[in-house]
Amino acid sequence: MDAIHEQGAALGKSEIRSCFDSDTGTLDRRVFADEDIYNLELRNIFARAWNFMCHESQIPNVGDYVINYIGEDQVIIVRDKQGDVQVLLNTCRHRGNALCRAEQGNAKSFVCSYHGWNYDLNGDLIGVPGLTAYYRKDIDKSQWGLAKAAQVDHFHGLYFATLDPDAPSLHDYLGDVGRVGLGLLLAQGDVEVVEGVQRNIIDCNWKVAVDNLFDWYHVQYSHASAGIAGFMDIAAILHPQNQMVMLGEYGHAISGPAIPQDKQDFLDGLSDEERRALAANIAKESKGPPPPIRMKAAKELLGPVGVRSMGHPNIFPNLWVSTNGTQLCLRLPRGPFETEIRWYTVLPKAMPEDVKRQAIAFNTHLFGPAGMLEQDDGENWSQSTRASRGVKSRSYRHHMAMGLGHDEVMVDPSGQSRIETTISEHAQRWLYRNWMDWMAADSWADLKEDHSRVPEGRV
Amino acid sequence: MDAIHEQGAALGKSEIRSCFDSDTGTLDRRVFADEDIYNLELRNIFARAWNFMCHESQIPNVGDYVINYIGEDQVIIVRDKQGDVQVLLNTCRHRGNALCRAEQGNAKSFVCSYHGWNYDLNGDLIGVPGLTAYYRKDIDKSQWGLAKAAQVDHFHGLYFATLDPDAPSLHDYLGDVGRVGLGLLLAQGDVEVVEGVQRNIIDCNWKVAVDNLFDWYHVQYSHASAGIAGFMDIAAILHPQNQMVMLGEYGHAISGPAIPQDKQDFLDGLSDEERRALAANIAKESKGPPPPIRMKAAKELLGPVGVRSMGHPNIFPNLWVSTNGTQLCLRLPRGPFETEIRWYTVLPKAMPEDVKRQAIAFNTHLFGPAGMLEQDDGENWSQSTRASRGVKSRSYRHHMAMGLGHDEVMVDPSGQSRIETTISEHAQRWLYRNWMDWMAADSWADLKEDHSRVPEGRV
Amino acid sequence: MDAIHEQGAALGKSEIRSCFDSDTGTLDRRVFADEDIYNLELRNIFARAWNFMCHESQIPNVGDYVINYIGEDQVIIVRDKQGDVQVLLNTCRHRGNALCRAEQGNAKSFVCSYHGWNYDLNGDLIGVPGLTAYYRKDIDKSQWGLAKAAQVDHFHGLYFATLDPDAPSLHDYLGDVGRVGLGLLLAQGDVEVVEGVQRNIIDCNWKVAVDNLFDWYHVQYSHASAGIAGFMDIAAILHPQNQMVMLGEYGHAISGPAIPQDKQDFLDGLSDEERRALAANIAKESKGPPPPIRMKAAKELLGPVGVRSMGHPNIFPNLWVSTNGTQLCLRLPRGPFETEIRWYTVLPKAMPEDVKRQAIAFNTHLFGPAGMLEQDDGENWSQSTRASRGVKSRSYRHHMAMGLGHDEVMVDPSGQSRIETTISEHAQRWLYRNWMDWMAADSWADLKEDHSRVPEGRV
Amino acid sequence: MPHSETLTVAASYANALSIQSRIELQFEIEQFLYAEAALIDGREYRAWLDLWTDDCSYWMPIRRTVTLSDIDKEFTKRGKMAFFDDDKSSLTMRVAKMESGSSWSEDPPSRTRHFVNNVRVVEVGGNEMTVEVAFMLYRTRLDTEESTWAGRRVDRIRRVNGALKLCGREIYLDQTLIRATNMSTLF
Amino acid sequence: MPHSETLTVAASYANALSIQSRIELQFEIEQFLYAEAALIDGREYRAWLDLWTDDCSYWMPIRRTVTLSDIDKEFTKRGKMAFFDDDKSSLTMRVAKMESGSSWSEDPPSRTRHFVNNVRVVEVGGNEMTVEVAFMLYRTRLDTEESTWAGRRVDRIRRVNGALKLCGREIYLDQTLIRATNMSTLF
Amino acid sequence: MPHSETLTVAASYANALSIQSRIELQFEIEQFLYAEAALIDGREYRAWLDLWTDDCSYWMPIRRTVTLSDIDKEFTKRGKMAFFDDDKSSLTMRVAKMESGSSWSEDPPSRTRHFVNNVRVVEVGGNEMTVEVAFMLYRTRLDTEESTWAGRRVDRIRRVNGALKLCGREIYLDQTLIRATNMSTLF
Ligand code: FES
Ligand code: FES
Ligand code: FES
Ligand SMILES: [Fe+3]
Ligand SMILES: [Fe+3]
Ligand SMILES: [Fe+3]
Repeated sequence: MDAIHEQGAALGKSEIRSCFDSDTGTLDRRVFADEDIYNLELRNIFARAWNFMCHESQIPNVGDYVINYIGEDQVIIVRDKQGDVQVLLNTCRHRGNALCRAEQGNAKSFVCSYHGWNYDLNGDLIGVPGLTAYYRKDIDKSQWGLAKAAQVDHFHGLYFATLDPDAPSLHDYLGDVGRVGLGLLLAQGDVEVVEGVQRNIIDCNWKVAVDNLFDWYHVQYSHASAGIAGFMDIAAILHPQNQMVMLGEYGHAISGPAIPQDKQDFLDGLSDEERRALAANIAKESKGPPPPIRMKAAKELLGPVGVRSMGHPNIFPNLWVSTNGTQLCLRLPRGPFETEIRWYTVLPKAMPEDVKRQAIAFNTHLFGPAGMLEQDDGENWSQSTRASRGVKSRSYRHHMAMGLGHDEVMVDPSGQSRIETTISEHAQRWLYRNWMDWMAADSWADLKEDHSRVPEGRV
Repeated sequence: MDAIHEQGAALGKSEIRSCFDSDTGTLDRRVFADEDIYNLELRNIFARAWNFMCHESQIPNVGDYVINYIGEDQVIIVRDKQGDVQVLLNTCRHRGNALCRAEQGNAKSFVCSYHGWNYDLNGDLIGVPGLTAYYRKDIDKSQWGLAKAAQVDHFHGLYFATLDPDAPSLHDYLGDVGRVGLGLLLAQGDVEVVEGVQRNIIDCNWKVAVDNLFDWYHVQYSHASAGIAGFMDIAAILHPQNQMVMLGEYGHAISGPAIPQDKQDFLDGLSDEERRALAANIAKESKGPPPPIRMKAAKELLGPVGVRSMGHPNIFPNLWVSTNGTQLCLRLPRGPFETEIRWYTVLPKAMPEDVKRQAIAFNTHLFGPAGMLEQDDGENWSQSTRASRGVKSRSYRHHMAMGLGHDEVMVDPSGQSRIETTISEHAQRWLYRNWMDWMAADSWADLKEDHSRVPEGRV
Repeated sequence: MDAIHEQGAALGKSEIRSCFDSDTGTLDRRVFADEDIYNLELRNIFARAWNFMCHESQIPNVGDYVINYIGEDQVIIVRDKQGDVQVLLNTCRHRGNALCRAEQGNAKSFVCSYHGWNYDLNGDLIGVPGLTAYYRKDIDKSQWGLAKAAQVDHFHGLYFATLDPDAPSLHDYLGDVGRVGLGLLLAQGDVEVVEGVQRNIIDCNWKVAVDNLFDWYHVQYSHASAGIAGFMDIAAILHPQNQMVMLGEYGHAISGPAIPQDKQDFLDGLSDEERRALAANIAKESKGPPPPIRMKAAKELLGPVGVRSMGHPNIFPNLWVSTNGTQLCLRLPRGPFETEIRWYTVLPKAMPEDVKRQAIAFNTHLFGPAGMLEQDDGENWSQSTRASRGVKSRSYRHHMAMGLGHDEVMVDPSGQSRIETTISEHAQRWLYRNWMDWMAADSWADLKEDHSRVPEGRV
Repeated sequence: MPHSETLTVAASYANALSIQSRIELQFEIEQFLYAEAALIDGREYRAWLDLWTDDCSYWMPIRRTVTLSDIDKEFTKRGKMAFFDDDKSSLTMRVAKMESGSSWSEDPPSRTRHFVNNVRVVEVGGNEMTVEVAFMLYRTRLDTEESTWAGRRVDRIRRVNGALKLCGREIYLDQTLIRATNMSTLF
Repeated sequence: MPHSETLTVAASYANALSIQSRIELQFEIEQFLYAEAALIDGREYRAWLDLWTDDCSYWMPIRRTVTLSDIDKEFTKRGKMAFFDDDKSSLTMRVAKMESGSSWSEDPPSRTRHFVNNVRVVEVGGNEMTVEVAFMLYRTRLDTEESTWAGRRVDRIRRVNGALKLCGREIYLDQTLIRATNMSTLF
Repeated sequence: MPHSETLTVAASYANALSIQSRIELQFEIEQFLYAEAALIDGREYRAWLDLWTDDCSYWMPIRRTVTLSDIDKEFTKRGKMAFFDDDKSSLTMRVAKMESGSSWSEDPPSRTRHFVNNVRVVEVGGNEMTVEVAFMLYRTRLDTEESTWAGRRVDRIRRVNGALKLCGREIYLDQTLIRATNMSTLF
């Protein structure tokens, strides 16, 4: 393994602050290939942030559980007997064994396969073999329940958890931009996750995958073959004249196409029936599923600016709302050089069966390791990561200056602010600026105090 | 790889002393998942301790050799021309190449496959191609023999070696408890190793495997299926009412079932013939091989307390005397996250052929990777090790307090002390207490001075 | 992974200077098994030295390229539109993606598969999609061309590159011994590389492979089987009575058989035709290709001493001129414990087709992973490397004292100096002495100032 | 088809045909599947495509690590998410993609090797039959990328004017978490 | 059976039977062994057990890394330590274990794939025959656990009232040090 | 032979022979190649050598990672550098080397397993035929060394007084960079 800075040198804040230069929009490659930086990310970012766990529809019944991760800590997300969702570290308090080895399932309680300690669905230790005979009753079960996430909350059924008791509430953590980002998924009404999460490992640093989600620039070249093959009209999805960027506190952002104001005004004039009719018509011509024309209610949820967004939100640090709000993509760190990708398809419950089937088929072919688009991403990411390691190669900073200094932040009367521009890298810059804030902070108190404010004016 | 404490931070003694808390019986998980701790273990434990090499029956003839390890140092154990057993580092003094690549065999001398340096079976350098022509006779062969273990000794044919010249004699190192532990293997008279050592790699820290050997608690749950399948009566082997723990200096311990004093008194009254008859009868009913009813001589060897032990001894650091004294299990460290397991079957030479065959079949099916019991251990151990790595998971200490403070050390007139109790974790606590002593010591002198004394009174 | 010295301890110069002891000819094994030493090698040796890139015949046409490495930095060696050879880091300046994934080929320009940045064959950034629309023309293309090697030069078509602008010229870097070394390849006139580079990974430290190239001592024993099988007369190729060693500044060396002075005088008397005739005759008897009897011109190139050399040159750090000057072997570091081996066959253009075919067949069977000789080297090297890791094993220094203090450096009127001796280890000692110079130097200025001078008198 | 029926079915159909016919059928099918594999490994994607009927289905569900109590959930069902859920037109798109000249994931192209093992004709009905195969797909890319995919394949083969065609393929991969950068190859 | 005799034996038995009969036998045996593999991979352990005769033996000796001079010691002999040394009753126990509902090593169950290759009938005598196979067993567990076991298998197959049964299996694994947490699977 | 012709050729030769003869030929060749593999894996190198004609050729070119535009350069050509470019005499030398008693790379000997898969007779002419195989060679050494080599093999088989002999083998390995310390084994 390649060590970028001298082995064992402590990682100073100034060193961290030097990684990204907001003035020139350049990034030090070491952030992708350094063991120490990676270990610090696990502590300062993943162990502090609100991490996406699952959607309620994945665990409808008591005892239903799925396995997910907070950084590299494995957690069980389970619906307990009160019907509440619990987030429990998947490690027995006795000797650390994993309670669940399946990635999903239903359990009456969690019995450890090593010595049979038995935990209730809410994590309480309810059974200890030999409690009397061997332990002579001398163990305080209340002290040895499963470790829980410090806070668990959900946004319209999308569950998140944080390991840090000092983290702000989920609502405050998301802020307007985070809520709009998730809102794009909810704008069509109640949703449910379709059976089947596509999972694969890409040998790239997790941030390479994350900054790519804002990267509308790569689409035309990386994914040209999908266009040529007739899978989709690549050029048509870019809308370079109508791109909008929204930046949120703590690193959330949305970047991508937006509905032009005039078109939005027209839509605002339509009733929900008229909108559905319109969508149906468009669907007839277009390949792929019907366009996500939003219903009236969406404006409430997304606000006057957010409602226009057709872009890609990232809920910091690693949750991408994708595919016109019908997919979620999670990027889980697996060491500095590997990332686990998870694709969830999330559709409105109200969506007609035939449209659903069409959407599922489309999503199946779009992303995931065999996706017509994504199969071309992986090697670019792994090669970018790989080239962050060579003694000389790593000395060249990434260029991330597209549009830097050319745009203006506009604030809507509603208070929602955005940048209306063409394809740009404002969101990527925002990502790494905030990454430095998180990495340099000693605690949530520190981070709340000292993090980048949403820019105003020229950017 | 996960670094638990800050990269490159020196590993202080206070840090080590904090790993296990004897008062609460809790263990810091970092001991299972830290590169620095592991490297220190190789230096402070394995390079100092007396390590099991082989039994004399494995190398009966001049030139017979087997390969084994001291930590990660590979050694050749060979019977030299004087009939003495030599323990030689398996690395050529010229350029370091391995002399032996086979895991066992017979050699007239050790000729290196790189340049042909030739070493006598006792390690002396006896042949150097081109000594005159190329070296102009200018090499002092006496200085370039194979490196040898600092001390080699055996206990009734069980060979051990240490790399540390300052280590105490094997006899003193073992102490009474170590000698009793090995004695359980010898109590039926002269033994020999059966052809075939089962070897496999389990992705767990070596200590997880070692503390498990004292772990009579896991048997009932982990190995329930072996009972249901009818392989053995799991409940019947536990004898929770008659468990005995013996603790020895430097970390040796024996824990498990014991023959009740009254039953022992009865046995003491029997002649050897009567004992054999008794064993034969029991064998008829029971599954598995005949019970190891000991002969009169055993009491000499084991003492009045040891003779009652039917438990599991560990010769610190990593040799388990198992299966009623018919198997040895060695746990060799292979990095913090992997352990090589070796199973030796050791039977009394005098054992009748048919009984031998029965015992061999039983041992084949019991442990080893395909064993009816052991196949269920591996994944518990690897998951316990794995969960020692997550940023949050590793912050929860293992619970190892079973029976803590509830038992009494009893000292026999003979001087042998033991704890008579039910299933407990006294031995595991002793293991980690001593582990800290070894890790914190700067040398054998230091360790002799400053190590835990065998407890007296309440434990 | 094993850390030899304490994790993260800075690697002091005195520590480096202690690795090889010139007085006793012994080497500290840590040089083969230490992450920090390895990382320092990448910086202080490979990033500073002139590294072999390719021969001009591998890229005859504009756009022809091959991939090679400088340490672990991947580079593209390409012939640009001016016909010049460029050495470019194979990493896009935008986001670091690799421009070339093929190991050889022909390109009109280098278009990145991620976002389509387009670089001219000389590395200039000539195309940026969306330069106007997305970048608003705000990017200085002249600043974002591909990174280039600091210096590129060739010696008779053999191309080398260095990443260090302060490195001396290739001519001065090679010095007389380096030029003679390469000259052995060129002594038969213009050469070309035969299609097909044999590449494989050996799990050994790169230096173990490099010091082996001087190692005429191992041939007789390691490769005995090739002799027995009748592939070649092993004894006959050693010429122990006529070995010659030439040592050059910065670590270059040539070691191996030499043409006796009287035989050389006789050859000097022959015309080129007579020499060819002589070679043809010898070829008739011998197995293998005709002996490389040199033409008159060779003496110009090699000088009166060099012309007599039939030995193995190493161009520091890792280029071996082998097989009587018909093969080049490159040893590329892949971490402390792995090395990529590359075999190039290089033949005189003028060589008759049938002789060429014979030489190619011979080279195919000689080295490479399936070679009659080389297949026996790999495991010796990997075992030597492996034994540099054990806590105890690594404490024994390699013996490298063959001939130490028994020979004399002779200086020819021409100024060429050499040691005439039998099989010896002068060259290996020179290698590690210079390795220390390189590792301890802070810069080229420092190294020029403070490096071992070619010895005189007794050695 | 649930394994439990494997033997019975095989047996029942065995009775239906003479051993002679079964051997000939076995030979014909094995050679057909071997040739098909050779076309992919030889990168003859267009020729490979011609082996498929227009109404074909090519499906690889997602496998999950589940306990025995949830074993029925091991694979996703039809109509749910999958890794491949192709018909002739989407297969054609995949081939067109590889021929497009800008299919970066396959340029340089992968080196694939399809091992078609344990071929069992488990059902013969009219002009269609069901064939089960234990497959291994070994892929290398660039210098060091290496992937191995193994699993069970259920092929539907139809006789169309004498020639054999593929009309269905179900690929039950052994892996749950795909240990590869992509699956840009054909199974 | 020592390899050296492989060809001769094969040849000699070849002479004994017409090529027609040999082809039919080959087909029958291959299909039998493929179906057997499918039962394990399909986790039909009870059905798999029924393929074995009551007097069967199932044996995997321990292989050691030895020099050519000690090559006769490469495998442990019968009656010495082994990895498997089973008869019908112990095989039954293994199956009972997996059905017990508390066989943690197999819950979640492994995904196994048995590749039965290079099938050679090397001996036919009366109603029994000896079959040699080059096998590969590929196993995945959980997200990332992956094991590959390869080696030579010598099966004894007996015809019992028309049906084929397994009466013996010798498994000569290629590995000496088993690179896996356990071998909780059937070979 | 370029893959593109694979099917056609196979077809055309199919027409030339009755299915009966093709099945017999297939059986004979498979058994021959399986036995050959068993000889190597059984370390019967001398007996293996006898399977080769005196005019045989045994060739493994070097594979390179190239773009589709340079795909014709993927393998080195005859007469250029290769990994193996043997005739009977050099094969004999390789065997002699392994028998020499000082062939350290094979003492302790490797454990090899040759998987001969997807056997296809692609050409029959006179007393010679061309057979294509998808092979996997799995090797372990010592405790932990493990190598897997896969690829396409094109064998030339000749009938010499009734018996089959190998007169040619082309080994098209999938790897470009060989990920092993050596290739001291036979393919
Ligand atoms: S580790 Fe869970 S009960 Fe012991
Ligand atoms: S390394 Fe052993 S003789 Fe040289
Ligand atoms: S990384 Fe090369 S163009 Fe973006
Ligand atoms: Fe993309
Ligand atoms: Fe156990
Ligand atoms: Fe050599």
